[in-house]
Amino acid sequence: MSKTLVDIQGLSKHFQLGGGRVLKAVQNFTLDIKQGETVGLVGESGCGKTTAGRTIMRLYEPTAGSMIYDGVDITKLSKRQFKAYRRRMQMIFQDPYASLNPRLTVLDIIGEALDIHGLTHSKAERKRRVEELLELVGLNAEHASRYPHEFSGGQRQRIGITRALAVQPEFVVCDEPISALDVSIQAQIVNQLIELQKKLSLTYLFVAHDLSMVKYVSDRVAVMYLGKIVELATSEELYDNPQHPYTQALLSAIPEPDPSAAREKERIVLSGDLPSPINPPSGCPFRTRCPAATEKCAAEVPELRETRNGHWAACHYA
Amino acid sequence: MVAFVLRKVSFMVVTLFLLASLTFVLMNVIPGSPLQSEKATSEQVKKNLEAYYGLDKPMFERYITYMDNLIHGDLGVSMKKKFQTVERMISSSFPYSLRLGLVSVVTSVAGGVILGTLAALYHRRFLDHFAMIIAVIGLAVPSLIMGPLLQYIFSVKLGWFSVAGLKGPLDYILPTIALSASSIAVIARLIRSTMVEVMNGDFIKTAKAKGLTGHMIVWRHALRNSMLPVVTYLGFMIANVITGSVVVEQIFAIPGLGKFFVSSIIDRDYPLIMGTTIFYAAILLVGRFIADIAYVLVDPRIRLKGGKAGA
Amino acid sequence: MMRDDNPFAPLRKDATAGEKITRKSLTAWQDIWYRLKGNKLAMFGLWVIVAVVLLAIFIPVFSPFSHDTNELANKNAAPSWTHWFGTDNLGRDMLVRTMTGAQISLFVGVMAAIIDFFIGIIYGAIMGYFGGKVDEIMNRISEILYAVPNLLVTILLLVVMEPSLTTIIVAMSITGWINMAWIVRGQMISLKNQEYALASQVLGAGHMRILFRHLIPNAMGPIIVTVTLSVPSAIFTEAFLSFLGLGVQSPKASWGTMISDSIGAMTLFPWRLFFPAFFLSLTMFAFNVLGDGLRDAFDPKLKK
Amino acid sequence: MTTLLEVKDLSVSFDVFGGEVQAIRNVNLDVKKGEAVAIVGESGSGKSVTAQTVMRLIAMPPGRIKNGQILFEGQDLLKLSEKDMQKIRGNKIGMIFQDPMTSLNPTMTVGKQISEGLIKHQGLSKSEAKERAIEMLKLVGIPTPEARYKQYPHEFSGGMRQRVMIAIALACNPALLIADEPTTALDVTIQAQILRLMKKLQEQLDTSIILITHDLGIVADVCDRVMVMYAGQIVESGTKEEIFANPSHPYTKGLLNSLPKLSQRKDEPLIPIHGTPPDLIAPPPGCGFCDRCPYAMNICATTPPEVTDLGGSHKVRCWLQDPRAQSDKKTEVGV
Amino acid sequence: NNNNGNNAAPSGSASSSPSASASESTDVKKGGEFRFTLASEPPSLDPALMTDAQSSIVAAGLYEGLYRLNSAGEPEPAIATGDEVSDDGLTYTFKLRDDATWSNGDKVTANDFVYAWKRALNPETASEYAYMLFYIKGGEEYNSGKGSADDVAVKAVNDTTLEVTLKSATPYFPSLVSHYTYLPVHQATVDANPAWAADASTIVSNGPFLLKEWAHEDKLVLEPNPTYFDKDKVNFSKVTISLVEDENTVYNLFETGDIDWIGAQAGSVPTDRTAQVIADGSAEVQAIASTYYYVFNTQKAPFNNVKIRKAFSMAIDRQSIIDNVTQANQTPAYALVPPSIAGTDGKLFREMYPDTGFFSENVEEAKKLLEEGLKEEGLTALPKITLLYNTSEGHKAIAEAAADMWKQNLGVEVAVTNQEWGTFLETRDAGQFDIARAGWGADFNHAINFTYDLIHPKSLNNDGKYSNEQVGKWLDESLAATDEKARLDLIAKAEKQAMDDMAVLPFYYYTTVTMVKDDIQGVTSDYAGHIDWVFGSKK
Ligand SMILES: Nc1ncnc2c1ncn2[C@@H]1O[C@H](COP(=O)(O)OP(=O)(O)OP(=O)(O)O)[C@@H](O)[C@H]1O
Ligand SMILES: Nc1ncnc2c1ncn2[C@@H]1O[C@H](COP(=O)(O)OP(=O)(O)OP(=O)(O)O)[C@@H](O)[C@H]1O
Ligand SMILES: [Mg+2]
Ligand SMILES: [Mg+2]
Repeated sequence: MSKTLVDIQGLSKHFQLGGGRVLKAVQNFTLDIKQGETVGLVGESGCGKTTAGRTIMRLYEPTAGSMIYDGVDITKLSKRQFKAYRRRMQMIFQDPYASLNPRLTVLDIIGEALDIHGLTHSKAERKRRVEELLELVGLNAEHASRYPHEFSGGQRQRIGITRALAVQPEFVVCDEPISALDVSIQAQIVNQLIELQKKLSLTYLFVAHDLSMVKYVSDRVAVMYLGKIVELATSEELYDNPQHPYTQALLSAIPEPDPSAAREKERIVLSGDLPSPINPPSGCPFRTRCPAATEKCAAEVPELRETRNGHWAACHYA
Repeated sequence: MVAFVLRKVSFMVVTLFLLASLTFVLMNVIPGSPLQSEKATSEQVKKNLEAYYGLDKPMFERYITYMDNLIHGDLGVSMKKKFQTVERMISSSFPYSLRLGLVSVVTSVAGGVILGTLAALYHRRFLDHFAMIIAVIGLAVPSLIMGPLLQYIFSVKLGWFSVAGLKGPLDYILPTIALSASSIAVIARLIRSTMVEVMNGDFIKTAKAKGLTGHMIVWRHALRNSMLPVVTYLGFMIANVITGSVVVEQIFAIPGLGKFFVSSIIDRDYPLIMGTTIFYAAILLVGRFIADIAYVLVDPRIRLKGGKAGA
Repeated sequence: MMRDDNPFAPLRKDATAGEKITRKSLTAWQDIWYRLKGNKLAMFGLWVIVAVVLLAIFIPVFSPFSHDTNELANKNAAPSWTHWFGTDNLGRDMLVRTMTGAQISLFVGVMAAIIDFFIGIIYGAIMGYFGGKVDEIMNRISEILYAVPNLLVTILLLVVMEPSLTTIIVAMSITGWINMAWIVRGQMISLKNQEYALASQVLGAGHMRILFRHLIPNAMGPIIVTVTLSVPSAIFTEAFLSFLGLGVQSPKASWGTMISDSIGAMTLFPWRLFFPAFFLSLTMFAFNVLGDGLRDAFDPKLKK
Repeated sequence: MTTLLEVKDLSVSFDVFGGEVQAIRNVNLDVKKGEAVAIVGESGSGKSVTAQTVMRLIAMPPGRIKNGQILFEGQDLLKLSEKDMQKIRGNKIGMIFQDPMTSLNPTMTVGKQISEGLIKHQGLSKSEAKERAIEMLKLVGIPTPEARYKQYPHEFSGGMRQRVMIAIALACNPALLIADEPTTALDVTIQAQILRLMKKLQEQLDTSIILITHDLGIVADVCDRVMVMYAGQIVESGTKEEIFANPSHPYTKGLLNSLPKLSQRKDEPLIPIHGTPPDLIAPPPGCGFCDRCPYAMNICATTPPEVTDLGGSHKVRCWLQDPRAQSDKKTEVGV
Repeated sequence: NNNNGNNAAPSGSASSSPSASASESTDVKKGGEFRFTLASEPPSLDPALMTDAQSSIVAAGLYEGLYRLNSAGEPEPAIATGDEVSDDGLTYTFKLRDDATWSNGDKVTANDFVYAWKRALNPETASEYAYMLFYIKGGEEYNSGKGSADDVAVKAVNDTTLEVTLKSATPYFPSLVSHYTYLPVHQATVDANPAWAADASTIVSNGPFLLKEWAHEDKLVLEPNPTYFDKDKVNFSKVTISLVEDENTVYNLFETGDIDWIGAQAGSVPTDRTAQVIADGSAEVQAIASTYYYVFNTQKAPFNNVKIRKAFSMAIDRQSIIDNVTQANQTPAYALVPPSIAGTDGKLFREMYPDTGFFSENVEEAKKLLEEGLKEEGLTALPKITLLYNTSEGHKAIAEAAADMWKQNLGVEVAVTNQEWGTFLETRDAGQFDIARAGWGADFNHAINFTYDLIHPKSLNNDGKYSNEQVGKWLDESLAATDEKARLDLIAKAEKQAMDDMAVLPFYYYTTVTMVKDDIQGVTSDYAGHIDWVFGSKK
């Protein structure tokens, strides 16, 4: 593997809620991503994946931590200086609809990306390029003159993907980019992403819930729970040998697209209180639902440590 | 929150101070003086008067004196109305303007919201056009015409109301209409324009899917989402309305504050100019501050601290 | 062996590939124009405005009367075949006066709209969008400008400038845009955190692009309403300023001055009030329906 | 089992600049009491439009119901007055929208949005409704529901908002639940919990479910029958076993093929269905899938295929099922 | 002839049989409320500080001075029963009645006058109208700080005798002392509370009425003073003065019967209505002692030229403007002194010296004069001329009409501009105008008030800076004259000369249009055009 492109150290993002309450959405997020690598990010809904992604994109100012991108600490950059990085880093938004300006046609939405970075030089070229990009994600050229509300959920998501890829970035935060797509289009898009990666040595942070897809696209996978990374390993390693009880539960819950298999499969059913990021439990955040929790878990915060070569887990018993 | 309010209040005080200074300079540089009269008096009398009002001193010295008094809560004495303190003049006339103003604000909001909502609900149908025509009349026929017209029709011809004054509750009706017609129009138009858009929102679909009736959807879901421009508008409109309208007060002979804003300047009554300006500005600033806070109530996504946009 | 025209023979793909119809794709602006054109009422408004403008230009030219020639003996005459709109207190033809008044009032109204656009929107957008200190300072400045007694400023202007339409425009430029700025500020505060603004930011869009392409178009509803509202208020402001001696000087008159001059005559010589007021209302109505049409045209979710 | 919902020949179009988007064409669908029906299919194939038409939530204009009937408990919903429809929405039919971000009112607390329907349909008092709303939040797995009750949607993560939508739809124990991709934004543990909840409802209250999803795993797990949509039409339907075991439409087949296997490595590409779906403004005269179908025949481009009954409840809309089609192709596809 | 104050009054009747003097009408009834409006509230009810019509109208009811003017503008005895003048005309000795009291019961004495006058002259009082008292010897010196209060030549010989020595003979002094600046004040009250006159509760007065209520900016309510020495003369049981600024509202109030009177500074009939109400007889027109005129800037081309000034003046058709624009039956003015100003020997000034022959309106003549004038000045055409007026609809209409006449008759374009009052005064005082609108109302009933003030080269009110030394000399001489006829002759000569020079462009002598409810009697407009309501009655 090549050089480290993104090196995130101890990134935290806290939201101030009313009444002096603080919601620690992301805590001490440490991750390094190599050039050309895909890191999958999975985790419970609400655990802070989107927030982490947005903070990396500097859409939120981080509460703490640093982020070295290609050798430069981008958290220290002024806004003006940071602008130079905008083309290099892109984000696919989780909510495709809200991220599309309702008053612009798709042509203008995607065209904007081209305009900003001066990637096309005439109106006709711009239009041609947009239509090309649309077809790349399985949409029609005709769709260019339509408005976001005239699309289905999946179509919107693809517009969002197109927009992010239009500027030919080198690092893309993909926040659930394919959740609303049917599997055949998922396949088409994932293939596209991988092909681009190979061609241009793209780097992805890939947030998704579909674990088989995550496993498929990622080189390494990070598992988050309640704002923290609890496990990090290569995808093979993680799926074959999950060490954190949350990861184990996750994997066991993957639904099988096979009616006969679905009946037989044994699941680790999580019970217990769901913790809240406003008022997190002491010690290990997962202990309230962990089948193997002990007193130690309540007392001590487990550190993320390397249990095996390249396999990190934050569990006392890993 | 307390710190936030304190900070805002201190900003307001600074603003008031700057405004007072600017007004002080302005009123002193414009031609005319409080001692002017059509008939020239003798030089001597003029000098006596200037000495009496301290106008013989340089502007800066007078400014310092005024500010010093102001800090001590002394707004001075009118130069035109002998021995009447500015404080007395404001405090005795403000209640009239305030009462009429509040009635008008309530009327404007109620009327505007109803009209605007109807227009949005029946977008591009009869009620929409009807509401628009009412609004256009409210705007194109200013209180300047509306007042005399109402007075002539309802008081002189029909004899339903008294011509002038604010003695009983009925007396509020005509001035209120004259005063609130244009605000009703503005609010209605603002609400309509936003609500037409809001009614297309996905969450309206959700509300419909819950089986809510059209009215419930409008009142509970659409209205609040359409209120933001109205809140902005109310933030300064209230200040304008409760401090009185010169025109309406004149037409209906209401002893309110409004006339002072004009007469103080025509008379070059320096202390009264300063007093009314500061008083008005204080209300305006408070109104706008409340509007800013109300933004958050209307749209919880807005952050109070007025955070910066993005990176 | 199967022949190619057997319905169940395998389809040769390239045959269908060419059939793709590509329709003209529209930019948002073209689309807005198409939608506006489709709105009958809005187009009616547009035509009314055009008609009033034409009348305002040509009636004074072709009328046998002039707006400033007194005919004292024929003062306050009711509408007749000679004087279609009657005459005023000095016996001047009301038709010609209403139309010369239209020139001034329409000019003032349009200027107010332009001021709103060029100062109000930009100022408000910057305040609301940048927030923080920028907002604090700009907001204070606008509040001070708003709260300083207009009359003082007007009187000052009266001293430093010759009374003319230019002076009126200068006077209106000082405070006329503040309502708009505040409205836009409120909208920006609420819109700036919308996901699509963030998305554009991620693309590397500068503040100006985000403001002018994303946020301001999404605030079009209130903006258009505020503009259409500022037109009549400007027309009456002009009357007030002219009354104070700042604006057009008699015997020229605008709708605003004609209306305010004829209030006392309302019941005696109603035509002196009616005609300017009617034309003002008609124009206002036209501006409003056109504004509504524009608003609707700007909102792609509204079809028809 | 009685039929709860029957959609007959439903066609819906949208008027856009440049023509008419024929979003769904002659859709037939039935749901029995207590049954869970999945609708899967191409993105943009009209699943959401079908669902929203059942609730009569399509904006008209630009939408237009061209023909068809929607019989719910024997009543044609398309003929009901708006007032009567309001009594059905949220009460008898609950709906979960696809886009949870924009489908919640940003200016109303989440709790209120849940309790609103309860007050309207079940006549609960405010405090009762609140209690029940908190209970619903807990049921869908939102931690500290009492605190979350008072929060606004933007303070929730995507998945949490989706769960709020679910809570809203389930609050009144509807007879029919239409769930439009209810779990896309949820991690699998929560997803499992939600699906369990839906199943429980189905079992205890005999609730019928229409589940729109892309996750074939969920389909396999939860549903009884499956409808496959493509370009505004239902191209195949049957019990899940029939479909999974014996996909008969080339699209269904392609769909199942596109799934990544857990064991699949990154260098073996996924198998997508090549090409793009047809433009619904000018749908092709023949089969919508024709362009992308590896087995397309001349007739596919010219004549729309008829529905063929494959026995049981298995139906498919494809010319390959026609006896005149070459049998070798037929078997190949049928595998 | 030297105590014309007494002579002019219907002699004897004032003090002895007051009830008879109010009205000859037999059905005078006691009681009833009289309601009228004022456009704004009196800025002050302190006699020393009053300067305006509103205050004087209220003060007329509240205070009683040495003399009170009757509606013809002649002084009638009030607190003073009469006066004696020394032969040189310099010393006046007023005899005061002894039954006059203040509203708190104290007696009104000569000392109250001494105190009031000195107080008004005291520079610290900053009385704007102090100059009204400069006729008194030592008054101006005291006011300017050059003399002391003791040097002011007014003294109380005893409680009922007041002696004043004047700077120069002033035969109209009795008329002057009826001016409000000469009203007495109650010393103890004033000393205790400088703001005594700003509220109803603290005012101590001595007139026919007492101020019962003063709701600022709203209304004033007056009721008869039970301790007034002549209380039988007082008929109204209540007088309500509402403060209403809007003319149309005032008219509507009158229409609906909410007020009893419009006109004479107590509201005015809206201009657009005047013609109608005069025509249908519901209003009365009364001449008042005020003149409407335009001043020429005589120091600046082109109006430094007499012929051009004349041309402009002669090109105006005054009657047409009166008939069509002002519409209140004003009298066209060809000079300065209005017809209602008294002359001597029971004759009015204008009866003695009619203004008819002064100049004539003649378009042809005007054109010729204009041409000649231009030639004299070496001009081929007039420079840009502006006519300046202070913002008001009435002035605007007149200005527009005048400008149109100049255009039609002389072919001259005159730009019409207006300024707000304060700016206007400053601009006019600074001489930054070509033609400016002006008006002058009487302070006291004497022709000198319209001549010395307006055309004397040294007068501060000579806004056009008209300067003719001869006119100045005549006017100075007129002040010194001891014989009233001789004085008036000199004044008339000066006025004639000024008009020959066309010092100003006279327009018309004001009238006031008054409307009164049928059941009100004895309320009129005084010579200066202020409502005289004090002894009116209701049927
Ligand atoms: N308001 C509209 N105007 C025009 N076309 C529309 C509108 N709404 C939907 N469509 C079109 O109708 C078709 C069906 O949309 P629908 O939302 O039902 O798809 P879907 O099956 O739910 O897809 P997804 O899985 O991506 O959500 C799409 O091609 C879409 O572009
Ligand atoms: N603007 C905000 N204000 C307050 N809290 C927020 C805000 N945005 C997110 N949160 C909270 O931060 C936590 C993490 O949210 P985030 O959106 O990052 O989750 P996520 O991992 O992306 O979840 P999902 O998979 O459901 O999208 C949640 O508890 C959410 O409620
Ligand atoms: Mg997320
Ligand atoms: Mg959908």
